[in-house]
Amino acid sequence: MPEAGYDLAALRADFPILERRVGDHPLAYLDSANTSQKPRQVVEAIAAHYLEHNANVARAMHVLGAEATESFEAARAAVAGFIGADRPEEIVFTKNASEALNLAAHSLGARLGPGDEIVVSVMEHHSNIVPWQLLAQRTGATLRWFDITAEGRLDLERAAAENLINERTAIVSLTWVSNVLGTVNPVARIAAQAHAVGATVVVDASQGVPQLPTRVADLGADLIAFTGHKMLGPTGIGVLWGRYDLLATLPPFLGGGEMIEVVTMQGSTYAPPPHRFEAGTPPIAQAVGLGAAVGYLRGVGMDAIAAHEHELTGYLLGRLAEIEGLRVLGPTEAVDRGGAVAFTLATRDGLDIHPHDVMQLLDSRGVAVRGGHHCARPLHDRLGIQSSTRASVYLYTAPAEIDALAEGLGYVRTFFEGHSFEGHR
Amino acid sequence: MPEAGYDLAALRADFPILERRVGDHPLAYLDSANTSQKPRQVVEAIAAHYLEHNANVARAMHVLGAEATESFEAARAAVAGFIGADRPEEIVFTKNASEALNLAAHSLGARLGPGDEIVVSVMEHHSNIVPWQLLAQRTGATLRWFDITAEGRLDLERAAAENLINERTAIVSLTWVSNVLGTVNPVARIAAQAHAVGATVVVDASQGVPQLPTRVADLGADLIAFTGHKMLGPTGIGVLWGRYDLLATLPPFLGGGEMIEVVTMQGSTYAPPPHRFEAGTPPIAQAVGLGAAVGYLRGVGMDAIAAHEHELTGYLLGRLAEIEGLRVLGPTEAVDRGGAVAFTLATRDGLDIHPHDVMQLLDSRGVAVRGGHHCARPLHDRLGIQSSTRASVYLYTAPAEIDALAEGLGYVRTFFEGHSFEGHR
Amino acid sequence: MSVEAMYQEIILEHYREKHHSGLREPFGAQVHHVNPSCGDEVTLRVLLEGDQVTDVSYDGVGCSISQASTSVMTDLVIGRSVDEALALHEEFTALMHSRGETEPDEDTLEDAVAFAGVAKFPARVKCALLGWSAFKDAVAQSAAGIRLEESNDE
Amino acid sequence: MSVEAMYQEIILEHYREKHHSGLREPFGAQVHHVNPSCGDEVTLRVLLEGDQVTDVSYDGVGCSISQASTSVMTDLVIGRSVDEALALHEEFTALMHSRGETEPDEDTLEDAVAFAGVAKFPARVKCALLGWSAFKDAVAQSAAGIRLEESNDE
Ligand SMILES: Cc1ncc(COP(=O)(O)O)c(C=O)c1O
Ligand SMILES: Cc1ncc(COP(=O)(O)O)c(C=O)c1O
Repeated sequence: MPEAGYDLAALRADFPILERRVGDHPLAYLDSANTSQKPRQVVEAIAAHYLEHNANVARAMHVLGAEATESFEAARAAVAGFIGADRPEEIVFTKNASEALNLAAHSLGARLGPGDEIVVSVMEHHSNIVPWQLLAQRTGATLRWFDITAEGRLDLERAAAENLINERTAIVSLTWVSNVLGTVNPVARIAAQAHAVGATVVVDASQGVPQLPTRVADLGADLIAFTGHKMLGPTGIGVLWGRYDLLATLPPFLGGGEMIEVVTMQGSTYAPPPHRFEAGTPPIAQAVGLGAAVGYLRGVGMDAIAAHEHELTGYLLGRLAEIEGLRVLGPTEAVDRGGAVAFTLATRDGLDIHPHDVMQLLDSRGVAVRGGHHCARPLHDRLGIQSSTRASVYLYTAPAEIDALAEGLGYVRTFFEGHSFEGHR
Repeated sequence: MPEAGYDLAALRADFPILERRVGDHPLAYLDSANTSQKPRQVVEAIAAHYLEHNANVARAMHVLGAEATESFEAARAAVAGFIGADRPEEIVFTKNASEALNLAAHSLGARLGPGDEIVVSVMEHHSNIVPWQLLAQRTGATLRWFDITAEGRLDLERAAAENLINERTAIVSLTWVSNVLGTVNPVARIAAQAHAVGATVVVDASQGVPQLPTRVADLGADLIAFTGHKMLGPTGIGVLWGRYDLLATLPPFLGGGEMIEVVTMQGSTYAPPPHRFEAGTPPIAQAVGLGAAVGYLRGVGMDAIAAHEHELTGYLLGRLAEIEGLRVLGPTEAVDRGGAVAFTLATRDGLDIHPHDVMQLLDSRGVAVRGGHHCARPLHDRLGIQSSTRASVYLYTAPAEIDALAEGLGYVRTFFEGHSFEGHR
Repeated sequence: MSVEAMYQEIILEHYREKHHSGLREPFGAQVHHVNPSCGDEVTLRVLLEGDQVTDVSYDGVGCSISQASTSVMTDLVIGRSVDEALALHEEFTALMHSRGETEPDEDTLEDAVAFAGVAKFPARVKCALLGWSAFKDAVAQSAAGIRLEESNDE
Repeated sequence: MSVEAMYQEIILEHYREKHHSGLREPFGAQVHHVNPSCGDEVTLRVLLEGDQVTDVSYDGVGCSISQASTSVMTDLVIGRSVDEALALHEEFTALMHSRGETEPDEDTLEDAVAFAGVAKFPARVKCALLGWSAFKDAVAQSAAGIRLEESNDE
């Protein structure tokens, strides 16, 4: 069994929810790719903010306003530091990764027209597909995409053969780590290719930033989106990072309070980044919470977290390999692979057990996984299936939880084999 | 001195921040129109959610997911009930009122073209101006606006003379209660007029819903925007209410997870309201907090809150009237008037004391007010001033805090009169 | 209640042997319903003759609950009057939203009583209702189509 | 530190009697700077001759801190070399961001040392920097304009 590079039991004690029981079973939370649990430290930072320092930011300049503004901007700086951004002004707070990607699509899209091409991949989350589809509809640009190989990696050969990235390519938007296949994509390499033809590169880092030490410069992207709730932070906050000189040229997206410079009834001018992109009262307490989350992750150490995740993913893949009738969707070895593992399960006589049913029976034993298309229906279509079951691990996951999953899956098969199906064959 | 229809001291004890001191002075928080303080009950509901029930909603179907989904949807129902909506599906959760207004502008705007007119007023918050300016730029529609009277009310006569609302009017978007003047606008009357010419009516209820008992049917609007943080709720959540049959015809705004029906690489279809308008992971814990806030407000009673606010506003206006050199910007009597009172202050020899300076000196005595244009620069332009100082009251405001303001303002005048100015005249 | 109890034998049988499955002609209306959060989908056709539900056919993907519920539904509504069928829809929907606090009526709901346990699992209620909602929608569309034809005849 | 101490007599004097205020011709560049969160605005012109700051004129609305700071700035930079003026900008900016932990140098900053107390009030730092930032920006634009002219001459 893998051992964490930190005191896992002590760390788990920071997450009270992990002690919950489901009926007679201890909770085994294996749905962190969906949303992560929150340590007490984050929850307390939020509560302390509301109860002691709450005020609006920037526009409120009294003592409470100054305190709130300082905490809010300190959180921006903390997030900037966490991903190696050049300056805090490169961090735009949004409500989630989806808004960040919509912002990117809308603001970059102001330059697009018919003939331009936008490139995504078939393994993207809906949040990195639909905004580009809407943009293509609005502007007449064409949406194209990377296919995947049988192993569940980007099919770079086919892309080269199809001349996918070419002089018409205006935007390339790709996920760093797939939320279904777990694949870690070679985004820096593709970014270099895209830049060579003058395209702008967006990276959906929603599954990357929580798991892997992140230096934006190494990713090679121009814009990066991620989301607070998957990295120990609160819901209601996401991040768009952008190279400052690019952000400075982009038009605003949402209009309203605090994103402006001068408003007259005849027309308005807009503030410099990041405020240009933050209309209205921002997620103040959520930024404070995200700042605390980033502090917590740094305290444990992103290298140690990535190592733990890597170990556990290997262990998870190993335990799943023992289960008959189970097919893992992405790479089956923990190489260039994140901690989300999706799979299908069939009974001995070949009947597919639907992921909802798998999820439901596992849930009755305290094992929390996700069943469905995981907001990646095109990927499932491509794989010829309607949905899958997904288990995902994070810094607090214990090997025993993976054991509970493996045992649970055995039980699921027995349950469905024991019932009607066999008898009726 | 006015007395609340509830036990004010007991209620204030729910808001620990009100016990803070600034130097030697007790805090007098008179900036609730900017953001409200939060009762312990709201903060605890959020903490309990994170520590005991946290999971993603809808897509997570295990026990925690079911609990989180249930709390989230219960919050939606609570908000619907609070404003008298026909059904919970009429409540769209956004990140703040600004996003709600942008959503309205974007989705309604899909139908607009040159020749169409959008009507706002000169007293709007930037968040109810800029989205419509951006829309007008995108579509070629024309932006027109209501002027105000000397008393600070909508100039309905001039609007009639100018035929402001006419057959070309496609959208009318007005604030219910002004965040600067305090004016309560006759939105139902204007809505009827707008509907008579086939226009859609949007109401910015950001300052209304927190203060006044709200029945959406009585407002007569088609869409209503408001924001959680001004009504005891958390930051990071706003609301767009819409008539269901209207929402059902509107195109989506942000694209992404959970707002979809079927996604293929070739194109997507969208979920029915409200989910169509909620892309990505929603503000789950913030909805739970807003639900708790709504519960708290209902517990106190919106009638009692409105009555307290009315009393206090009268008291505030009275105390301000005693101060020489002080000019109140909106109606000077508490008739059709909310609890935000903006004013300018001059020294005996007629020098305007800048609102920043007023704010700063008041702050040094624990009195928290806002100085600036309050995100309503066009209104200040119209009034021929650059900025103003604003005091605003809410359910927890005590008369003593207004006294502290009045005394503080006297001190501000003395301070600026005592210095250089007089000597140099 | 335990999850094993939710998975009644009847449900699993219908999952295995879906009754009336496969799209058939003729039909009066066809609808496509989706449970977006999990991806379950059903394409469903109805044929009304007079006030009778003459046929219901469908093609779906989804979990045992959604598939079995659709199968059971077709058994119940085919051959009934539209009013009776819609009354059954209403009764079943109410049962699903009862959180398990209503005693289902076996006389009217027949095999569909097996889904009573699903009401205790709010996340699965949508699964059980997928086919039923599609049916109601298809009936409405078909009836509207008939009315449209009638008014066109006038 | 008390707010009264922040409002040094010198600041209030400059607020009352703004030096070099009013827009003047000729000028090399004009900029408009805004503090969006409070609405303070300044339109500012610079005239550079060779490497000298020959004139700075401005028209602004804002609080005592922003107005006085702009006034003091003009006193300091007019007649200096561009390099000296920009060095002063840097020194003043550093002082404002020091949170009051730097001892200001009265020999170089002269009247501007009166703003040392503002550094303790983070919300007001922007006010004190408004005119200075506008100056720096105008100098950059003016210098760029000169370079442009020069290169056009070639
Ligand atoms: C009248 C009015 N409209 C809109 C808003 C914007 O609300 P938010 O900042 O939460 O988006 C505010 C508050 O700032 C307001 O007072
Ligand atoms: C790869 C990926 N992109 C985008 C998102 C969207 O994040 P959010 O729901 O916070 O907007 C998710 C998570 O759901 C994700 O896994």
